[in-house]
Amino acid sequence: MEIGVEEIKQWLQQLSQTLQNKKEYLTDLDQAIGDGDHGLNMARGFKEVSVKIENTSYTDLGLIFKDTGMTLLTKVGGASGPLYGTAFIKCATVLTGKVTMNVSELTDALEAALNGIQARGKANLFDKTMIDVWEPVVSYLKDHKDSVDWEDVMRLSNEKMEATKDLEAKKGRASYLGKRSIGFIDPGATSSAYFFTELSKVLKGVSK
Amino acid sequence: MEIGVEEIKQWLQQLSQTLQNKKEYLTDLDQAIGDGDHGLNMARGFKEVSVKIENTSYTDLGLIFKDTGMTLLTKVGGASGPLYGTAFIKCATVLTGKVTMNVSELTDALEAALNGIQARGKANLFDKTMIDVWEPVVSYLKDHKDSVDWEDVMRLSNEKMEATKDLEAKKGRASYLGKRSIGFIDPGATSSAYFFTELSKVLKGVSK
Amino acid sequence: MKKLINDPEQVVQEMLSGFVAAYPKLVKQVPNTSVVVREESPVQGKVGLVSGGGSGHEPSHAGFVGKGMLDGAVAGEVFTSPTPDQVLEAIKAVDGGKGVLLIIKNYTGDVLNFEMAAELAEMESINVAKVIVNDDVAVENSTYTTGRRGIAGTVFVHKITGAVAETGASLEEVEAVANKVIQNVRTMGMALTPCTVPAAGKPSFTIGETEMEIGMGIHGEPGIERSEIQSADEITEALLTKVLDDLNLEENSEVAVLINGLGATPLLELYIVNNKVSQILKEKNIHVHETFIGEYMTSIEMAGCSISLLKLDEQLKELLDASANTAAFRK
Amino acid sequence: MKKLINDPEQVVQEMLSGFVAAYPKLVKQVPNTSVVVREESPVQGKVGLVSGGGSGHEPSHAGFVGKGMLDGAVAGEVFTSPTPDQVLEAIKAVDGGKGVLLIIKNYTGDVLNFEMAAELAEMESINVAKVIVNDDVAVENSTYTTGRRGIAGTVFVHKITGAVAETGASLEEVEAVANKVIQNVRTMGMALTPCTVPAAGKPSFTIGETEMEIGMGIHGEPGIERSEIQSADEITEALLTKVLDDLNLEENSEVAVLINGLGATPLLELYIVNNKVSQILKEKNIHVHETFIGEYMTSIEMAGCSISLLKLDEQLKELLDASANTAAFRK
Ligand SMILES: Nc1ncnc2c1ncn2[C@@H]1O[C@H](COP(=O)(O)OP(=O)(O)O)[C@@H](O)[C@H]1O
Ligand SMILES: Nc1ncnc2c1ncn2[C@@H]1O[C@H](COP(=O)(O)OP(=O)(O)O)[C@@H](O)[C@H]1O
Ligand SMILES: [Mg+2]
Ligand SMILES: [Mg+2]
Ligand SMILES: [Mg+2]
Ligand SMILES: [Mg+2]
Repeated sequence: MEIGVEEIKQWLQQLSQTLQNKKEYLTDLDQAIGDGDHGLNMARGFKEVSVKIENTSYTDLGLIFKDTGMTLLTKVGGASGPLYGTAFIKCATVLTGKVTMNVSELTDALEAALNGIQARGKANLFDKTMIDVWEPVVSYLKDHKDSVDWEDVMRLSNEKMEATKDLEAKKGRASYLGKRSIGFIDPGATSSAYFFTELSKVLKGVSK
Repeated sequence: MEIGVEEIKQWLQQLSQTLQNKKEYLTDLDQAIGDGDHGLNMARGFKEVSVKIENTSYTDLGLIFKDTGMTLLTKVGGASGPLYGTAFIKCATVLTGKVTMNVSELTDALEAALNGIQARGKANLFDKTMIDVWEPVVSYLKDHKDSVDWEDVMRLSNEKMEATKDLEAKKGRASYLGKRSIGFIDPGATSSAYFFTELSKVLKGVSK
Repeated sequence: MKKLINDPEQVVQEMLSGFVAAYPKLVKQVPNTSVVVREESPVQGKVGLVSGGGSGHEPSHAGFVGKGMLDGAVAGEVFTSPTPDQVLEAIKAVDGGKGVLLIIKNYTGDVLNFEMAAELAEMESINVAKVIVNDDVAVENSTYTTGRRGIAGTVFVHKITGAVAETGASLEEVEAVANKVIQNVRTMGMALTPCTVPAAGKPSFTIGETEMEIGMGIHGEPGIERSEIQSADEITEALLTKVLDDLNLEENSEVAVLINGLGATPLLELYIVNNKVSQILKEKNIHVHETFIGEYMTSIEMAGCSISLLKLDEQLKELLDASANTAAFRK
Repeated sequence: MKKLINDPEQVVQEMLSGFVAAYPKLVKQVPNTSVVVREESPVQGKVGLVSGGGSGHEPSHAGFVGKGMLDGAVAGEVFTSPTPDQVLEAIKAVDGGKGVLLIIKNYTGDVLNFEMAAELAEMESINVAKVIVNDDVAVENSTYTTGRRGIAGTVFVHKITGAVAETGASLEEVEAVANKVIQNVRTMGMALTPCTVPAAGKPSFTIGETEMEIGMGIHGEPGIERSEIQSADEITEALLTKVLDDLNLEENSEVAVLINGLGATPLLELYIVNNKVSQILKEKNIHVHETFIGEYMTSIEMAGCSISLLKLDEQLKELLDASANTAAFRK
């Protein structure tokens, strides 16, 4: 399976579309345990990404990831801006110079992204952040490099997103609520689930 | 008919009671076209009056009116404080030295009060103020010195109070509303109607 | 009614105590009164300035007591003019031998109570003069009615009159400057929400989610007109136009601008209002000498604002620029 | 949602334009950014101070830009930390050769974005130091969590750090003073009502007519606890006790007090709060050097307040008393 710029563009456009559609829902989630801007932040950032990549033709995978990362970094703000921005930029450093990649290379990129998020945000598993989706998904990809079932990835990211509901937040704004954060799904975990779900939707259609 | 300190005390106590009971209603009237304090102002002032006269024994009618006027002047504030305060003080100047009075003397006192209110507030008839009750009631008393029907006084003060509803305010806070002041009863006219109604209730019981 | 208060009957006294406790270097309370005066009162050889009115307009009026502005402020119950005896206490506490000027906002209650106090003071041989502020262009002016209200523009009267009094000017001179400011200041306000007098316990009026009141005073009374809410730019243009029409400014005039919040309006919104104000004035070639934005004359917790313009000449400019040191106004 | 705004997406830019238009003698905007800096920036030979964060906290942070306080303020979207490129613009605009100190409130977003900006600035050979304010005692402090938030006490950091920077102190010295303030300031807040992010269009939470949130931040997030509303005295005592417990003040300590409104709280209520604060401190023999009451760090149009205490020594007192000239803080 070879993944090229077209697939990445398609993924990012679908992800952007989903984030526009879910803007209010993500904001509702963030109002419950945060400051109510996650939907606005993600929608604003990915709208810019969408315009940027729409109007640029790429031959280098590294460049489309870098542009996306830089756009998020300069347009999103909040906690999610530097974290998603870093994620894409870290992917870019792994993918730079590549016209296409296979699942194994994609996994390396996503692992670098996860490490970047963790280095910046210092969150651990079960701190009720986007890490709670990223970590298990990247683990799965590492374990199944040759046999990834994208339906499984979707299911997994969704499950792990749902599972943040029972956690007490230790990082990010929700941590200020202490035990009151329990019972609500984490907004960043939710946008991360969209990230992997839209990626899976695109990649499962790619013929081997 | 001789009216003494006992009757005046009874009247002021009943008036005070009525104003405590109507505090919210007067405030509602004042919220519609003013600043919503008339009920609070009158209730506060007459509560003090009630305590003051309860604990003082008077032989001079002038003194009970003066104490009432000074108490209102220093405890009510707003437009109604100086106006009612002036009214009672003007009565006092007419009644000073008297142990009892007849209806004619009372009428003289109330006329002096009305003139005092007008000198201070410069309102004319139909400006939608307490004058709209005071003026016709004092006229009636002047016309019927020997034959006052206190039921008529009650009816009249009530009618004239009601009639302020159709007027556009020219004086006081309600004047700022212009035509929007039409359709609401004037709060000061209402407290003035209580003034005359409670007075009538007491005096109609006084044997000739 | 959601308020940070204790007993609704005690709000004024507790508020004054809390205020005086906060600014002991600036002010003191005349014992057993609702009067706040400058810490060093009476200032000898200076005309004393007294203002006041009902409470609920904080920081007015005690917030403007201090060097370069007021000598004394009298607080009535919420939205209720203070009584003559209280005003008299203020007059006596600030009289430094040069007489006292009363700065009164044009409300029947304020005028009557301050007038009676002035009469009482004259009986005690204190020289008293009065000026009546009526800057609100929402209300038609007429000799047959109460006339225009005094609202936020009053703050300019306090500032400039305070500055001239500080120079040692006579009572007549100080009164003349106060009247000059009054003649040159205009204000118009609006509101998005009502306010609640603590002792009344319920809002002054009800208003729909998409409605606003235009021509708002500062006592929770309804405005002169209710309409559908508009954009900040449209509202600003409407208010400012009314003010400009009445002030008759020539091109190249100089003005001071006051964008006043009514109590619950975020500064964020007031800055947005000023964005449009400054654009319009620039287009009209009216020069802004200084802009003041914030809460100066409030209506308890009302959401809304007023826009005031003061036309300046060299004298007024210099007096506006003079130093002042009060809790709510520092220069 | 009732607001004096135009397009919800434009509130930050319009607010900044309106702000800069109001105070042209104090500040200027770095073109095409959401950065406001001192009019005379960069000030040569002085450490530059940059703070900022999401918008919605007005007058923070642009309101504190000026002589004696901040050199630059960066505004993000409402409640959203500004992006690193914007912070970098501020750093570059205020660097006068002695380095730049970033005053960051402890939120993941603020910390990450300012940190990245610092990294970018270092790449451009600008010497950058950072301090992180975490005055909110509502939140338990722990190395395993994000830790305490930075809220209204930050204003003391701006004031005092600004004063020491004005003396020509080195970046290390300025940083040390900033950290000293941070170690000595504590805050606790509460709210009666939520607030509405303009672009979200609905309140941050719902709350009953008789309920309040205790342990409130400044971003419309729920507090740490919801309870039945109490009297101002009870609420004040609860907040102040938490602050005092954490600050460990001995008798005869000197403090500065900040009673901060969250946006829609009338000054009348804040004065009532201070009435109780001053009583409690007097009982405990804690001396109040100065009290500040008003809106310093708001949460759009939230009704509520916070109480901050800053423990003072001679150095901090002198720096607190030093002159400052900004839109929202003048000494
Ligand atoms: N330290 C962290 N590490 C990883 N993710 C984090 C961290 N802090 C916050 N997040 C994620 O960011 C999300 C919030 O993003 P957003 O609302 O856009 O920013 P902010 O919290 O600054 O308002 C949270 O739901 C959480 O998933
Ligand atoms: N100039 C005036 N002459 C006579 N009565 C007046 C005048 N102005 C106001 N009033 C009366 O005072 C009443 C309002 O009193 P109140 O609410 O206690 O004072 P305020 O208007 O100062 O809040 C009005 O309803 C009106 O009857
Ligand atoms: Mg958020
Ligand atoms: Mg009234
Ligand atoms: Mg009143
Ligand atoms: Mg945010």
